[in-house]
Amino acid sequence: MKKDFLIYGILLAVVLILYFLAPKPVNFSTTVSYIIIGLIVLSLVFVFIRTINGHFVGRRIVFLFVGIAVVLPFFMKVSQPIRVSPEVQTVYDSVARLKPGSKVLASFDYDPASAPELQPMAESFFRLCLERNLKIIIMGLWPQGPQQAEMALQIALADSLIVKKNLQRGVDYVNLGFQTGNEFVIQRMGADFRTMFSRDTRGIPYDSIPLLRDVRNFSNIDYSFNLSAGYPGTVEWVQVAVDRYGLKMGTGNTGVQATGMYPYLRAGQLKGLLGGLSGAAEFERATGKIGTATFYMLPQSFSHVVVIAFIIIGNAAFFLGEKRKEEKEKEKKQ
Amino acid sequence: MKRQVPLLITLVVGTVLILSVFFPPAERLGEDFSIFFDIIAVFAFFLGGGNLVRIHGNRLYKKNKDWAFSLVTLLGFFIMLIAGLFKLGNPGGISADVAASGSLFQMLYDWIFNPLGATMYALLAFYVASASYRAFRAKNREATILLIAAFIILLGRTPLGVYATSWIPESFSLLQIPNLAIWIMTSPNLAGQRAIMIGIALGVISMSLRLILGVERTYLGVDNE
Amino acid sequence: MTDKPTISPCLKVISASFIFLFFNIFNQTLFSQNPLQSNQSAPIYIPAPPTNVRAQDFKYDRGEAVEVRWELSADDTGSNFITGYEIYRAGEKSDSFILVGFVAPKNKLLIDKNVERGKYYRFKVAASYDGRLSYSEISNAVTPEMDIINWNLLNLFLVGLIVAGAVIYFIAHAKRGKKLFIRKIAGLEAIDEAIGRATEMGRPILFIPGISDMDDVQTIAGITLLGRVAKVVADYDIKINMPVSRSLVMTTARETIKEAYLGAGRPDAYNDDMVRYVTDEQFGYVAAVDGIMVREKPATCFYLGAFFAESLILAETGNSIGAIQIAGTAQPAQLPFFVVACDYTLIGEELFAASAYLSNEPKQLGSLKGQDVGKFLAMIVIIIGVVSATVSHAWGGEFFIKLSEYMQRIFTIQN
Amino acid sequence: MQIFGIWVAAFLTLGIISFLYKDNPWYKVCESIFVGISAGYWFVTLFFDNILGLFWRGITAPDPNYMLLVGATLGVMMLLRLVPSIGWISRWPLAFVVGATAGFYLINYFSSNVMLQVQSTLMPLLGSRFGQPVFSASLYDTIGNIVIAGGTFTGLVYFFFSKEHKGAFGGAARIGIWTIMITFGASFGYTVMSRMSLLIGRMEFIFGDWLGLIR
Repeated sequence: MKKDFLIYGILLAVVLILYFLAPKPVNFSTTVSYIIIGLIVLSLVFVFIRTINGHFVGRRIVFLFVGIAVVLPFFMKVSQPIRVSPEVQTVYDSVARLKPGSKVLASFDYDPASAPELQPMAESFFRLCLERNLKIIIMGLWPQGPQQAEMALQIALADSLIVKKNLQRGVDYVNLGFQTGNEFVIQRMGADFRTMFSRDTRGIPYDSIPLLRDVRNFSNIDYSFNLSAGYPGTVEWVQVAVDRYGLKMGTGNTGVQATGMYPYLRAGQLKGLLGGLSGAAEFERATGKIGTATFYMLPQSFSHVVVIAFIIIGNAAFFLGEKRKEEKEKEKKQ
Repeated sequence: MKRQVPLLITLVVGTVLILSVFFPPAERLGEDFSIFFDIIAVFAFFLGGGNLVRIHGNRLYKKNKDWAFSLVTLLGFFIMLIAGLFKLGNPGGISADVAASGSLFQMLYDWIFNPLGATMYALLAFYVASASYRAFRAKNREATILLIAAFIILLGRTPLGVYATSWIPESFSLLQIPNLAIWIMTSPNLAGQRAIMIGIALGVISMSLRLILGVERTYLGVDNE
Repeated sequence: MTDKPTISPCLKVISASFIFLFFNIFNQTLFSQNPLQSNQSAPIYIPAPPTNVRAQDFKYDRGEAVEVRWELSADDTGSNFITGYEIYRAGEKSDSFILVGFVAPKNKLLIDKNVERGKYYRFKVAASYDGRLSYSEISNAVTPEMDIINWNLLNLFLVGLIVAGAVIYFIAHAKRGKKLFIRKIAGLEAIDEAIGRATEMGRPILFIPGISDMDDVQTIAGITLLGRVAKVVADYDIKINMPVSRSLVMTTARETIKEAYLGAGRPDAYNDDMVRYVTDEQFGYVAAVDGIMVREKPATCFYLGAFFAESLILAETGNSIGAIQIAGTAQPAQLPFFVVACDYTLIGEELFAASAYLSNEPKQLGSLKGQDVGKFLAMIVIIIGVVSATVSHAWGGEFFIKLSEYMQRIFTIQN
Repeated sequence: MQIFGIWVAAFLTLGIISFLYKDNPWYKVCESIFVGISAGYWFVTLFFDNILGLFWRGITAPDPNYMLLVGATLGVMMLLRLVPSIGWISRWPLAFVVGATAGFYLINYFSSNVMLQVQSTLMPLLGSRFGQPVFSASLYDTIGNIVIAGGTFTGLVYFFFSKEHKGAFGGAARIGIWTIMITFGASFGYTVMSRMSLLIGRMEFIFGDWLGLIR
């Protein structure tokens, strides 16, 4: 019991030092970052070698490596080589092709639980559209969707490049809010947005919003982007808006949902797909603006490497352990 | 009396609920059942809560090994109980929603309940890594297949996987890890899930019938004669 | 838009298209506005209305839905000329029509679900073209009724009857003393072996019945297996430790263990504290169970019931104390973690079959045979269905097309 | 006040993580707090949702639902366990719950797991994923469909109880367990990565919100 309290005392001291004295925020320079990466890789190789000649590593070492792989990257400055996959590039190209003043419909069908993966996508998408002077129309089939959109919009508007344009609500962007009815709402929007969204979130009637004067239904929308975490979501938008009304639409999905969307992508029904955190990071790389997704990608990639490394080490230990046992049995027999 | 009546109840209630699906007038019986269950569960909670207090109270009273921690548990339990039932610190007073922000109940939830739950959940990251290291041994053919499938899917979802096989020409694009991962998810994975789900349903049918017909009675604490 | 006097539809179409043509020519030659502006003064053209609107009570429900059908408007030629159909409903007294539904072009049916049983309703459908509507005639009156038997589910009833009948038949068959062959199942044999290990080492057994309540059939399967384990525990006087996360599960588990001790003739050895309530919270329960594992170091851990994300936390902690671990659940998402981290895992169906298998009673084994009939039926259907679908798809053939459609229909649930 | 809350949350977070090293008093305190607070939380929630919300409002509603009284009597019977002499009466509500669960699950599992899954397996083997004519169906879809139909079939063979896994039947069962193992491997590999982001979130709380070391 005494030993435990000694350790707690030391830990408390370390915490107080970090809390009060450490320079905030801590940032390793690129060289220091690469030295640390080198050390981690070296120690993994060292563990591999020790396992080969029979000293198996305990569970706590694995835990230690996972902890390091998640925490240290927070402080590193490493440009992570993210390769933009074709489905992510399609979303960027579809937006880049639009002439200034084109109308973009952004539909928000998720809640705070899926924000870690989808919020970075919303922020970079709004930043890209506003930089290219596109007109954004926001709506959502989930109650908290439009609120998440408003948060992402404020972050994009606060961006240095965009603040100078001092864009106006109702002229450059509008938030029509949430509407119940799932796919029935999309069907009605096929005929007339007005029947589903008589006012925007600030209560201004549809007809007195300058941005929406010549917007009646999907035929007046140049590109649409749907952020989805379940039902109602991308599947309903593809079946109604894309298949029946020919809306050109890209989508951002949570990692779990993304694999289910590839059939639609392969069949050409989707103009681009961002899947999970990696999709968000690739999109940030495509738009050239580093955001939270890229910040999270580094610890995630590090922890992937650690898990893969320990699977290899684990199997090396097993095979060599088997061989070692056979050798020992042979020696005993002689 | 002690044995016949419960078995009769199980038989009647089970049969009624099976048939209720086929007769629209009785369609909603399933929902009524779940309301009944919630009420029974709440009454049973008094037994559970009572047991919690008794066990930790005993440890505290007898001062055996970990009595201090039992004291902490009891304190936590009663503080949360009082904070919730009497809505202490709740801006809306006694009639307000129990979890209104600013109330002690919500504060305890945000500062204690939530971080503890989130951290226990986060332990999975450590355990998944140690399970991958320890258990992922290609001991036999089945374990090898499991390992290979997991490895492909694991790589398929990381940038690493994309690089490793990007050199494969377009015509054999299926062999590129990300595409291979998607194919595994949409074909063999689907087949295995289906076989397991069909098996589960048949297992449930046979177990439910055994319960309803009274062939299986262990749950009643009555020996199968 | 009040209802115009009825002119026969074809006459209306001819006159409408003539006016359209004339107006268009007049428009292009005389006025050279830019395209945007000319759009506003486009010729006012009223699309042909949908015809033969009829409403009927939706079959086999609680009388809360009505089917509205109609024939497509003559102008619904698919050239996106018509943007859709709007369906209106009038109640009993008021004849003011309210909008209840909207369908895209080429659709001829709508099911209106918010109607009340026994009320009297009339419908009309309007073809909409760029915001202008052309109304159909008013439909017949309809009163939704509650049906007694839902014939749509006949196929579900028949297939279910076959499988359930097989289970009941084999149970009765076994009662008459017929010997039934059931193959050895590794995971189930291991249960006895694991308990044996606990008896040698004299260390307690830990039993976790999952984190669901008694309203989950997996928890009931877990409690039934507890009965088997408790018998051996009572006979060999091994300490059993059972923290639970649901009060109802606590009371049921106590009944089961007390009965096992009575059966073993040692009622005094039973103590209610073997089964303890911890907390209803998933991760609070897991934190407490982890603590118990590390402090009391049980020789064998049973995880039998419904598990969710916490399955791997329990299995890894159990492994760290070197216990034999036997898991069983019907949650497909958690099976991989148990298979990877535990010594033996009962996969889905095996959890439900375990208690029958271990009881060795003919009646119980009979129900396993019934399950096999269900699997055999599923296998046959898959063969016939896939073959007929492939043949009909690749080379046609009237018989195969009808057969594969029939197979599909048997297994489709209309709700 | 907010600072105090963050320090409490940080203390509890690190306490739980300390369990990875070994069981220690810090973890025991956090565990005890969690058990106590969560048991209290659930009782309060159940009290307001079920006793007040469901039961009391149901009874005192304009058209009172007297069936709720039946539920309450079953609940009281459950409590009678505390009285040893008539404790056996608690078997009645228990029998009701088990009977209802068995009946309710039997049909639900049957229609969603068996009927739906079997029906969606009845696909043509020569794949036509989006209605393309048969012979232009890519090899990709054809192999996929063969694997799905074959895998489901052999998976069922593996679960067969009444025939020994020998000969051709044993071969099919082996393919079946291999398919099931691919399924387990796939869903394990799939969820491994999502678990990591849970930890990243907690570590960001410790090093960012609490210690303020991250920008």
